[in-house]
Amino acid sequence: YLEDVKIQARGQLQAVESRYKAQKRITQAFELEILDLYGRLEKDSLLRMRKLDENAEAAE
Amino acid sequence: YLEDVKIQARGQLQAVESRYKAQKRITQAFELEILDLYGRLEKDSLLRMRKLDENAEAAE
Amino acid sequence: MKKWDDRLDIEKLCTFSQRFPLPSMYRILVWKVLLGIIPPHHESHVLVMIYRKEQYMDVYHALQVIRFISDSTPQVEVFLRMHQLEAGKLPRNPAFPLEAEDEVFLAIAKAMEEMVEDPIDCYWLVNCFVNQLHNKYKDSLQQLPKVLEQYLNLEDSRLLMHLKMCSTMSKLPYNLWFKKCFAGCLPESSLQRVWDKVISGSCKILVFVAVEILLTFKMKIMALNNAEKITQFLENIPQDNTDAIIGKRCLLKSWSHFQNLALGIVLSRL
Repeated sequence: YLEDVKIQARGQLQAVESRYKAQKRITQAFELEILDLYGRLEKDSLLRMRKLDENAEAAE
Repeated sequence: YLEDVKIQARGQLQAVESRYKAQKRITQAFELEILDLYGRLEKDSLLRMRKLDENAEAAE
Repeated sequence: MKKWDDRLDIEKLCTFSQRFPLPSMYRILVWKVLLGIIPPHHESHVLVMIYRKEQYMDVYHALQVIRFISDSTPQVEVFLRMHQLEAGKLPRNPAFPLEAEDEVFLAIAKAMEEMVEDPIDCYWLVNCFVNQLHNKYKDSLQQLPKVLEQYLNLEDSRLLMHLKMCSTMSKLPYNLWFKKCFAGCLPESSLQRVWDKVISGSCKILVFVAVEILLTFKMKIMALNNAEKITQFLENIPQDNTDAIIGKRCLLKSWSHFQNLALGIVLSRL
């Protein structure tokens, strides 16, 4: 009977554990997406700054 | 004794559950961040298009 | 053969903490058990702390990814953001102004940071302590100003009269005393002894300490006749005196006396 309780407890623990791992994989995928978006935003703002520089030069 | 084993199992289960819940909150926060970043990227590209239009008009 | 009898008796721990200051070498362990950070079984402590550490790292890393914190963010602010994220209350932008409850969190975190060296232990203690104040004590904390008035009336009605005459009773530093549990107001050793009681199940100790402060500085308070001045003085009481307030005399003898009085007040309301 005691063995039963222990097996049941282990089963519950493993179930939550695997839910955690699944959730963590989602988080990791989202993290890559965020890094990518930040990269694109930064590239955009670099481009814009370069444009501004060029315009300024052209105006001179 | 059996009660003891159950209490101990519950203690462990609570910790794993809380770790899972935190991971879920992280996913939510990442989702919002991704939406926000897409919004910023779109605003940026709109701005750039408007700039191009203005330049084109000025050139005419 | 595994040992199954190595379980801490929560009830006994609470009774002990209500009556005596915890020995400092056991304090963090006992707080962690009482706040539910680790279970009462010694055997599970290592495993459960591994989970707690992983959760800490997960949340910490997530905040770095969304650029809410950086390497230069002060630890207490990191804790606040972690707490907000876990509660689903992270603001849209780190530049948003802080709410009143965030200030309470920061004050408690600052005080805890000085008592607890390990950042993971510290975060969990602050987080669970604040959650306990929000969940378990929410209603009682709102009652405390009223209980304070009743208790002060029993202890020193002249002082109460004076405070009422200057309309100070509604302006006492209740936020500092009751919401922040004296964080930033009492020196560390006193604060630990007060928090022993709060963590082990009694927020009435906060009224008791507040009244002791009022009684200790009675002469000074009687000499002031305007609410702002009194409040300002009470928010910045000289710290060298306060260790004595929370000293043995008060917490051992008068505290049980107070518990009886408080019980009387509660019973008389029924």
